[in-house]
Amino acid sequence: MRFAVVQFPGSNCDQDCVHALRVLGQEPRIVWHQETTIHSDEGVILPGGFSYGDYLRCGAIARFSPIMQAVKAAADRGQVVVGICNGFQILCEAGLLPGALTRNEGLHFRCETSYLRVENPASRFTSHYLTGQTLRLPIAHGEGCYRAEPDVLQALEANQQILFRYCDAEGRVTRQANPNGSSLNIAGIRNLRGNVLGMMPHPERACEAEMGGTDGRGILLGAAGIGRPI
Amino acid sequence: MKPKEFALSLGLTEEEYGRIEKGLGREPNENELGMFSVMWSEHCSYKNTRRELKKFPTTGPAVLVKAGEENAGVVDAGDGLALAFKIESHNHPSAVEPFQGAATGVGGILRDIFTMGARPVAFMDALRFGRPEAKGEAGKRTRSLIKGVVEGISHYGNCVGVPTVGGELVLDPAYEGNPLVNVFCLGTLRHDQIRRGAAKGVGNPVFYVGAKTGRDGLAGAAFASRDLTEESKADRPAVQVGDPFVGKLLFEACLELYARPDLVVGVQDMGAAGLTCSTCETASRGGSGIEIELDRVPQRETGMTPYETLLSESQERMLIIVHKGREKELKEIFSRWGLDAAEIGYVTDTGRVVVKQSGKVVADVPARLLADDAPVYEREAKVPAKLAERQKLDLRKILPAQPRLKEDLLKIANSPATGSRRWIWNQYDHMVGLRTVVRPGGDAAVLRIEKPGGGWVHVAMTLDGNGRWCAQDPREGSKALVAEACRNLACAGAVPLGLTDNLNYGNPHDPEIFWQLREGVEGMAEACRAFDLPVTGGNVSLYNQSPAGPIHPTPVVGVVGKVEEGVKLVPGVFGSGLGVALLLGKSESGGLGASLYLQEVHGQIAGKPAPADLESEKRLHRLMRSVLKESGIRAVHDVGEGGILWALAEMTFGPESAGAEVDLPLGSKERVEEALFGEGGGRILLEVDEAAVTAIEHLAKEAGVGCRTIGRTGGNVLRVKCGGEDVSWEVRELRGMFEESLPRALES
Amino acid sequence: MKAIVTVTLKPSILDPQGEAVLHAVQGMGLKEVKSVRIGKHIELEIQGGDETTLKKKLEQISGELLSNPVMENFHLDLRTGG
Amino acid sequence: MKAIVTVTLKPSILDPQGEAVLHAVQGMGLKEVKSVRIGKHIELEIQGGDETTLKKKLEQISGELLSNPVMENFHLDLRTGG
Ligand SMILES: Nc1ncnc2c1ncn2[C@@H]1O[C@H](COP(=O)(O)OP(=O)(O)O)[C@@H](O)[C@H]1O
Ligand SMILES: [Mg+2]
Repeated sequence: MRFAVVQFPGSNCDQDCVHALRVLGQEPRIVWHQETTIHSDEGVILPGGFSYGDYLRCGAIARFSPIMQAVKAAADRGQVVVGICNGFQILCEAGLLPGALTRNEGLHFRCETSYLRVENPASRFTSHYLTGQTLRLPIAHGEGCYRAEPDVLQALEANQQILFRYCDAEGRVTRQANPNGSSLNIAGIRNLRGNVLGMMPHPERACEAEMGGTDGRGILLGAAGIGRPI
Repeated sequence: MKPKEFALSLGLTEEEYGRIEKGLGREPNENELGMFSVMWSEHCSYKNTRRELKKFPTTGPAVLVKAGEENAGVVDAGDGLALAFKIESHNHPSAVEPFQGAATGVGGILRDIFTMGARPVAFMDALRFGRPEAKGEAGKRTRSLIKGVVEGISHYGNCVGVPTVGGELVLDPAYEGNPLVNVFCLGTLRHDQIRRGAAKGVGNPVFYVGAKTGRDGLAGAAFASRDLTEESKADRPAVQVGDPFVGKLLFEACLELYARPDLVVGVQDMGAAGLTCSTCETASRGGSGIEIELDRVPQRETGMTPYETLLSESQERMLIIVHKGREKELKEIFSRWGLDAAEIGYVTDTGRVVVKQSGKVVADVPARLLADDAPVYEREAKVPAKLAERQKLDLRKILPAQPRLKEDLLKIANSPATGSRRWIWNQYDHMVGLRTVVRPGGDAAVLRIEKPGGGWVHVAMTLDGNGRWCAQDPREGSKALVAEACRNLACAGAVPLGLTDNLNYGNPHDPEIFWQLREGVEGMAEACRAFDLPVTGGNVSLYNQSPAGPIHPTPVVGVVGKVEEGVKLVPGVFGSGLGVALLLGKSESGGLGASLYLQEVHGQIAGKPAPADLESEKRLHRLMRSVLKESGIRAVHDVGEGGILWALAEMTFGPESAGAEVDLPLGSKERVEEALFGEGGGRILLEVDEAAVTAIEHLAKEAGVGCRTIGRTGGNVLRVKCGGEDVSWEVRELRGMFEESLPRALES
Repeated sequence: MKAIVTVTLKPSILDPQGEAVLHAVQGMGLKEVKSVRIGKHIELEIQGGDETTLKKKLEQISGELLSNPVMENFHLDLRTGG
Repeated sequence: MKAIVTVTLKPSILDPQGEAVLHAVQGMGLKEVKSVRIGKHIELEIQGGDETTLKKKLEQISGELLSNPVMENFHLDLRTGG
């Protein structure tokens, strides 16, 4: 499967995603936000950055980009859609994932290495990992605090849609290990059908040892359907 | 108002007015005077400092674009790869509105870099404020300045997707009334992609691209006129608001435009003095003229006068000259990125900048007169009357009879002046772009840059300044900071390629201040020559003073270097397991003059900084680079502020919190405090495997550099013996203080 | 015509920025202030168009773009002749 | 008692956020919208205290803390019994 990496005005991790995918042997296609086609054999990546300056609310304006119709249609057809950081925010704004991402509890932008606990390896995005495995992935966001109504949170839990939670180096999901105040320490979720992933941490920044680690590879490979498919 | 009176009200002198009249051959009108007042200001013309700047060495085999030629200097990094970099200050705007002041500072330096044809890949920021833990209003104001400035840099830098990979923060009462915000940007390009800011080719169209023009920045020093001041102050904003979103679109669009073969003739950003500066500079560089029509300038506000349009400092705008017939391509690219692109004029051969509004000439000035013929002044310089007094240092009056090393180090560890800067760089995206190999927190940041033909070049960079050293001895202090910057690069195995400097001083009309500046420039120039290091550009920021007095003389240097082939990068902190601690370089401390120790522990700034020994520094740096090619090197950190003891403490602040047990040399006439806290340069600490020691000793001997085994690393205690003293600290305790001191001070 | 859209956080959603301002306000001596909530005040200048259609369109945009129904409420105030 | 402080940018200060929203709104078909400016809507809940003193204090805080006088204006609206 090939990835289409969507470029919104203000995206700034698009080239990083392309680079990481190339490191993993993929050759993605860059898709400008004004385009209207996602091919039926493509997966979609909505990369990080500040689409439309993140003005108003992160992802609020990007959601109305022409390409988003096609992304929605692709998701509805069951194609893979991955939203990373700003991409996650866009997916929530667009209603492809439930909930919303709000200002970090500490009110600061945070760029650092976070630890994630893999909650559910029975998903294509986590198939390279084991339950409870701890991953080291960078975060870089000012609005990554996941919020949803209590019933939505319950449903996420019940349906095992929470794929990653912030934890400490030992894998303990604690309040202290939560960098942004997210409900239930949520770092990444999938939709019910299992083809849409949204996560605040950046797997594309963790695909090469020189960049500080390779824990993110499995997520991108899994999304591409490579390696341990389920 | 008569033209002459108007000129004086704009800050031009009588003599300058005469010069303008003579150059024009007639009375200038108000628009023209406005243009001269900004172009001939210190900020744009360097009229007070140009003679001094000439003292810098600016040539060398690696220099592709020299200082002063274009918006930023460019150096060769090998393999067809070039690096453009420069530093810029935004001190006064940040004092008024810290968030927007700092943000627009980032935007400004960003434009200087992509104007050169380079893709911006890294920022660094050098910040100076008063003490955040100060009581009362002063502390409150400082805290809000720090928070605002850091947020502003974070806002702009993160949004444009250029990582901020390093910088400095200095907290000293000398900056309380006048903070310093200096921002550095580095860009990468191929040799054949270098762009020039010259308007050439008669008839070629001149485009205005980017954000619309408003009345931003008009209430600055250059703004004053009877007609205009009658309007309400409310809509005359001195505060420029940056739009990083448009900044990002602008550089992507420009880079896309440059990639089209033979399309662009010249580019120039609109920074200070906006349209005025960009038209007259491009015309002057091209030996041509430019004619523009102001009605075609995209405007955000209605009813702007020619004066306002010409002098507006609205952000995120560029001037681009393309080959005739290629207009459509430019328009297509900019419209795709959702940006305005307006053809506002064309290149002429008259040598004049002619400005029209609604077809009527509103200004007509020789480009060279405006851009290059500003007067140059020789300012008076005088040794400060109190300098000799301040340089005296009698340690017997300051130090206690019995050393109190234990407390001394705790005091330093607990001070926000030395605490971890994590609170700052966690707010900066320092990883975006996938180039940051060595992240903030160490001696130098290292980026990997893709070579034109594939593969990576590793580039190291650092910002350094030390106002305290320079206050006590501007010449030696400036030399020492260049040496320190080069030493930082050596710790990353890099050979310095070029230096950019920001000269932050007080009012140059004060002879004592001008003396500081001249000494500073001469000291830096001497050090640069010693290191074969060309100055490729920089910035001057004067008048940094408040009613409480001038700031410390504060030159800040940014040095960029290339990591040598074969070097293995190592962290600046001890790893796990047991290793050997080595000290490379001098065994003398250089004494406590102008030291952080005296300021933080004894509340005094006294004495002279240790003079830099440039020859031995060079040998040390060369040795360091070859040592880093050996195996078994675990950690490297240079000795700087806080002396060898603080450098050791910093090395224990790694993820492992590993300690060390060392025996440190004491000079024959030294007090133990001097040995431990003296800031003399020329020293580097290493942690190595036992097995590597012999090879390093051998290399050091060959290089003629001292190498001494001072102890062992490991454990959870830092234990130091020196001159009969034997003191230990719990690493965890020190580290806790180090991590907490700055955030705590900011929350107070 | 002018439209003013006020966007406020739903009561159940935490407002950390409001909390921070609350502390600062209390710190400045205003102990009587018990809570602070921060929302958005959006002013749109409108020229021409039919008022009824506009109003409908503005309601829609306020709900879809200007506010996020997951966490915010909005109030639309149309002012003619403003 | 409730205080509502509306903080708006001074007219000639650039509002990048408003610009971006303007484009989006126009892109969604509302061509009649000619300008968008975004400010803050701050609600303070107040209990007790003397109204005149409070008002003075609130004015001060609105000017010093809630808005930045070099680029913003504010409007204070005190609502008793709200
Ligand atoms: N301190 C300095 N040392 C060397 N060159 C300098 C210094 N200050 C300014 N320059 C050079 O003078 C030229 C004009 O600088 P400047 O007016 O700051 O550019 P800008 O218009 O981008 O602000 C630049 O090439 C700059 O590098
Ligand atoms: Mg410039």
